[in-house]
Amino acid sequence: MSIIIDENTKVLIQGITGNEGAFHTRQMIEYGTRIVAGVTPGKGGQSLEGIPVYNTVQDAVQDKEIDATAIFVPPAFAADAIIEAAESGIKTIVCLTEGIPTIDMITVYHYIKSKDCWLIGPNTPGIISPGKCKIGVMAGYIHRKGTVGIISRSGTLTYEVVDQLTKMGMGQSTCIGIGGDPIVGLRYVDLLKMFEEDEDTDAIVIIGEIGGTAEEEAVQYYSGHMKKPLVAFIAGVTAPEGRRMGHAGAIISGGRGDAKTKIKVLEEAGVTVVKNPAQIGQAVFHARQVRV
Amino acid sequence: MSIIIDENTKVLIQGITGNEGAFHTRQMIEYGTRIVAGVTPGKGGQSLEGIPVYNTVQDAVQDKEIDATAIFVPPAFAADAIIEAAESGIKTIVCLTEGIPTIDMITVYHYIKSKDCWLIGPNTPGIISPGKCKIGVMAGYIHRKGTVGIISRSGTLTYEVVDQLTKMGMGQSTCIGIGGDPIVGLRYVDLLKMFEEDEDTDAIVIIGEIGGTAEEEAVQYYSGHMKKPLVAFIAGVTAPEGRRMGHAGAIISGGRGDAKTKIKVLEEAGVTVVKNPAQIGQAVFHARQVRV
Amino acid sequence: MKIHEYQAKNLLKEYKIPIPKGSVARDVHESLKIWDDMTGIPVVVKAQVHSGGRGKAGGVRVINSREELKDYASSLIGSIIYTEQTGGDGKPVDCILIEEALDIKKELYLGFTIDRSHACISMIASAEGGVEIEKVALASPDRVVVQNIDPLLGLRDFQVIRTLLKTGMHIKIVRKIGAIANALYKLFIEKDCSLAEINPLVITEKDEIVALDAKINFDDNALFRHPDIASLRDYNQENPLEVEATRYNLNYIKLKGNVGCMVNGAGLAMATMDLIKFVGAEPANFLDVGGGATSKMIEEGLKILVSDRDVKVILINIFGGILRCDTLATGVVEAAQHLNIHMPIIIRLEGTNVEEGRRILAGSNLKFTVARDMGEAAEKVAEALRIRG
Amino acid sequence: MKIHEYQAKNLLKEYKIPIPKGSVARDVHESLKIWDDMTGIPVVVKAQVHSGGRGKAGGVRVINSREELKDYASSLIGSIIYTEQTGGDGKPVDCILIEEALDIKKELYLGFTIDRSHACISMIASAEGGVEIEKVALASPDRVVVQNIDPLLGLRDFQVIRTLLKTGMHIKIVRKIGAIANALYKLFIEKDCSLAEINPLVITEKDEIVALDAKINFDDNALFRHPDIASLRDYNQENPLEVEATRYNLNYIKLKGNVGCMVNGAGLAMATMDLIKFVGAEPANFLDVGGGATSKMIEEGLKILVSDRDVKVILINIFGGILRCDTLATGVVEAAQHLNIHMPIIIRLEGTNVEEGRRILAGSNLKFTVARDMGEAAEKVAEALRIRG
Repeated sequence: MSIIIDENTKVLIQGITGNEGAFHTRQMIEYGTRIVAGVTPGKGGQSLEGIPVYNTVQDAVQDKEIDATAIFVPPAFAADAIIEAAESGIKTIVCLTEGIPTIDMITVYHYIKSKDCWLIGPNTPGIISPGKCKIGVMAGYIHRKGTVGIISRSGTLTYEVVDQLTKMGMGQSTCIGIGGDPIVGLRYVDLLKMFEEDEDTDAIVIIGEIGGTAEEEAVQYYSGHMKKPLVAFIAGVTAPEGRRMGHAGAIISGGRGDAKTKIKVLEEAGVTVVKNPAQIGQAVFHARQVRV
Repeated sequence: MSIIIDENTKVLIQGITGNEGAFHTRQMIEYGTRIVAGVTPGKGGQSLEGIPVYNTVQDAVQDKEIDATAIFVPPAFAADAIIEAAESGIKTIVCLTEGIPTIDMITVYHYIKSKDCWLIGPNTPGIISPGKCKIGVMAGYIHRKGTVGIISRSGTLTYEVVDQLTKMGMGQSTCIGIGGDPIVGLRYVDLLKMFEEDEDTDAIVIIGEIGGTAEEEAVQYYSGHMKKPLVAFIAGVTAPEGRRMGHAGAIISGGRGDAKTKIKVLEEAGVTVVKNPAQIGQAVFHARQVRV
Repeated sequence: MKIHEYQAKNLLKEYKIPIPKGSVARDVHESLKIWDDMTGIPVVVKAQVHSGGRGKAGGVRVINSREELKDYASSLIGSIIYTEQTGGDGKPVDCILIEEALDIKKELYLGFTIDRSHACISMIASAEGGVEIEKVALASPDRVVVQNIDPLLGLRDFQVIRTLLKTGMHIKIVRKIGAIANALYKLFIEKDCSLAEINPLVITEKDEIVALDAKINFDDNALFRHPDIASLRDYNQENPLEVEATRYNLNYIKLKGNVGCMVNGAGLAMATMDLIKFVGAEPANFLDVGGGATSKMIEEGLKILVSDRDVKVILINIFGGILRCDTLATGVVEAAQHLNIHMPIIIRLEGTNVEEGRRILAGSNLKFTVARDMGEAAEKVAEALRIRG
Repeated sequence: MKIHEYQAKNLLKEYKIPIPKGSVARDVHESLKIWDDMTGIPVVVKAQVHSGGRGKAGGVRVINSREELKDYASSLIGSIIYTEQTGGDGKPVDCILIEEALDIKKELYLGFTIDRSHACISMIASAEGGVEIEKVALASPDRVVVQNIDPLLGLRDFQVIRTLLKTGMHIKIVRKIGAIANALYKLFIEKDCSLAEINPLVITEKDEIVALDAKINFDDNALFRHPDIASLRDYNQENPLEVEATRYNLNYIKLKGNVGCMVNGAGLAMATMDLIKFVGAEPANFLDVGGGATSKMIEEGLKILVSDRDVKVILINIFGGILRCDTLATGVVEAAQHLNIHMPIIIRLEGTNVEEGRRILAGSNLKFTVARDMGEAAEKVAEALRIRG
């Protein structure tokens, strides 16, 4: 088991003929992801790596059964691409694009809420259920199939954590990047629920960072609803106020969203918070030992 | 029994201190409606006929239990008033105002759909459950308590029908004006369902008119879902194309919404359609006889 | 509310939608001045009237010389155009639009309207432009592509592209028209339109996209917030009695029959017209005096009915609610006295203060026929017509 | 992106929000010209810097005479202002805003911001203006009223009225401020702001409402569609190294420590900074070279780290995914050769082509310390600092 995606997930690529889209389509195919269709307006009828390209998502879903889509279109068009996917009835929408204007995402967020679908991202490395399916840009080979679930706002920091886990013999059930933007689709809370219910996940890692209150909201769910061990790391203890630390969402503003507050709230709820990012793997190992 | 409102319905008046609002508040009180509060921004703290006036709907609902609201505010502010009522959690919203811009109503319609409430109107004479509660501007005294349900897009034409029914000894369970605008809240279909389930309603009258396809949609529900007798009248057989016949919604445009088509569709579905407006009462009498 | 083609095109221009070069002339002199300023031959002259079907009625012509323009302009301006839509009344031509003629490769259709059933604005596109879109929709529904617009989202680019691709247009054309669609949607929203259509939207031989003809209607309920639009109203294109009625807040529409009718409430007014037809006569008008009519409004309403030369009999049908029957009766009696009406007036009163109303009518020494209900009223109308035959 | 007060006020003016009469001067001569054009005394002079707390730092003064203005302007323009927010670096004063002084009756707060948790824009109002709204919210939360805005509905009048009434303002003032709130919301949406606040919004003795100070920040992600806004950026208010970094698409933020670090990925970069702190040192910067960094970008990044005089040790932490370790290694070797770097460089490489990358580093004849993991890298940083002491 894994959450959201598995070996049966049939995937569409929006923006398949762009540089990014084409490169990662090949990477995903190599990893074993079942990519069944692509979309680029005006290029309908072409194909890439044997995958048919359609003009619109509607055309693609009329022709193929599609469970998920990966969006690789430029920021100015990405909000539209998400809406197009949702309107066409695709259940899992993964938006890799970085740099979508926040006001566009407000509309998208509220539209998605009214539809029977979920959005991962934007500004996410994607989602991977190791050995089954990868929808994203992460290096697949560092992952191992296993029982740790990872939820992260970051890209390479997640690879770091995955690497620590894998090297210590702990594989992952599903690793999901919720995205580094101020407004994203699925949040920690939604995914904690899924992992709690997932039979093959026995521990969960949250990789948070400064900005917003997503981690604080996660805690509200954790307390009282979850039995599986939860380990958290919050990046940005040394980040200054008022500066955007790479991710659009990683900013402490108006005295809110700093790492110390997040760590305090998490610890008060009984979550193991790791201070040294080099020791996240060890902390997970320990948390699982305690439980077993 | 009756639908939507009864003797226990506690009513708010939005725009209570305006001419229209104050006049009809008195009329409704006289009829026996339980009016518990009024709203006029800036006049909070005053009272009218002993009814407390609040600045905002939120203030009113914090202070009083409110089931329904009647909106008597000018067209430019009426869409806001509906949204304010819906946002404050009022279940039944009756908007009497005529002349709200259609584009405003598009937004209102979609907002209402996302909330746990329903809208009657706008541009409606309101709703009355005779002997129990009147939220609207209709002359109460022509109505009698009884078992015929009426759904209408018109005002005085409804009085005419009610009068015919009452004089023939047929009282009404609830009479509801859905409103004469192109975009209204509750439609025939919603109300047919309620009347079909209402124990005290044994026949239903639809008073339709030219414009739109509301009557056609009603038929789609009628066929196969309803057992109670349905009598319909469609006003506007003699109306020319392209002209707005008083009501903003009463217009045949692009060859659509003419009375003959509506009558044809209704008759094909087995609905009794009365051609002579002077004989609607008789037709209802006959329809109930057949059933009994 | 309707506006003229040239006014619609000015709005399109304001929203950066390409229109042909051209100007409006109100007399021959102005026409020739425009000719002198135009750079190309031929030009197209179009009568500005609130009606479709001008072409068939001789209101549109391609002009090749100054002399030809002079002749055509002098015959057209000041004339009355009779189209299928206007019928026998026609519409006066107060001005003409003179435009450059274009080399047209293809005619398309692009429009926005209100979808009442889905409570939204919808975009309509077709590669079959230049004819009525309703006719295209009837003949080949698959050639008309409709996109409903979610008010949260507005019109999205992917929807525009998808819609236009479905009409069979090429992607290059689609991207060009996309910008026009967005602009037209913006105009629709910002100006509270009820219809905004460009038909035909043409592709020229130079692959330029131009709005060759346009029709824009506005939501009457929203005019209060658009004084600029309200000022475009051309009363000359409307029936004079209808214009007169609006001065008194009366809702009046002129029809072709001979039974004038005055009713309170739009639904009851339509039903009364239908009833007149049911008993074999023809309504001369729709007249809704509304729920709050004053004596003055009643009098002005009656005056309008009497001004209509086709009217032989008058039927007044009032169901008093807020409008009390005694108010109505007083108004009618006073009006009849002032107006010296010689035709039969049948009055049906019901509702609030009906007894008092009937007493006023009876005591007036004027000859009214009072009916007890709608059925009786209709019969008496039919009878009065037979007598006047 | 931040802009100056005077730029923010120009935007307010564009949206018809009243601002004090005034102008910007870049030298004493311009200042005196503005004085000569002003009709009233006194005037207020405000240093234009991207920082709050100017008043305490001497950057705001009420001026009563031409002479006084001359003195103050000449001392202020060209100076550096050090506020609580700027710290030791300060901000250069390139221009000053000279405005009429107002008779202030009351200071209010009105602002719009993004509520990330509810994924919407929210309006914030308070009758306690003139101080930081966060401080008011902390001290007396009930004096700060927040209204979340549904993107389907936009900001509705009833919400504005309700929000302002809740702050305790009188209904007459509320209606006046309502128009300002609507305009500010429109500006927020149309210009893709991340923050738009008027603080204080003042009521004058004449009961006029005027935006006395304003702060508007913009969503960097949306600047591509607002060239007019992007052009307002004042690079002089930013750290020169940071400005240099943006030229190469490097995400660099200057901090106060002595360990320069270069990382791929924002999260890993922050974690690396945290790790440096964890072993007792201080990060000198945040530097994310991104997932697709080229050799050129790596070189420019290193150049910036070396230009920072505070930096004593450099830590490179790369987890190769798309950015392959051999590319990184090649870039670092080339850069180190060009730059002739004399300080210790600790490199931690992991991920795609890591072995090849380590081989390139080892074969370069340059002195890099290679660490196997983040833990070891941190230790080696601490060690290097101890040695350099």
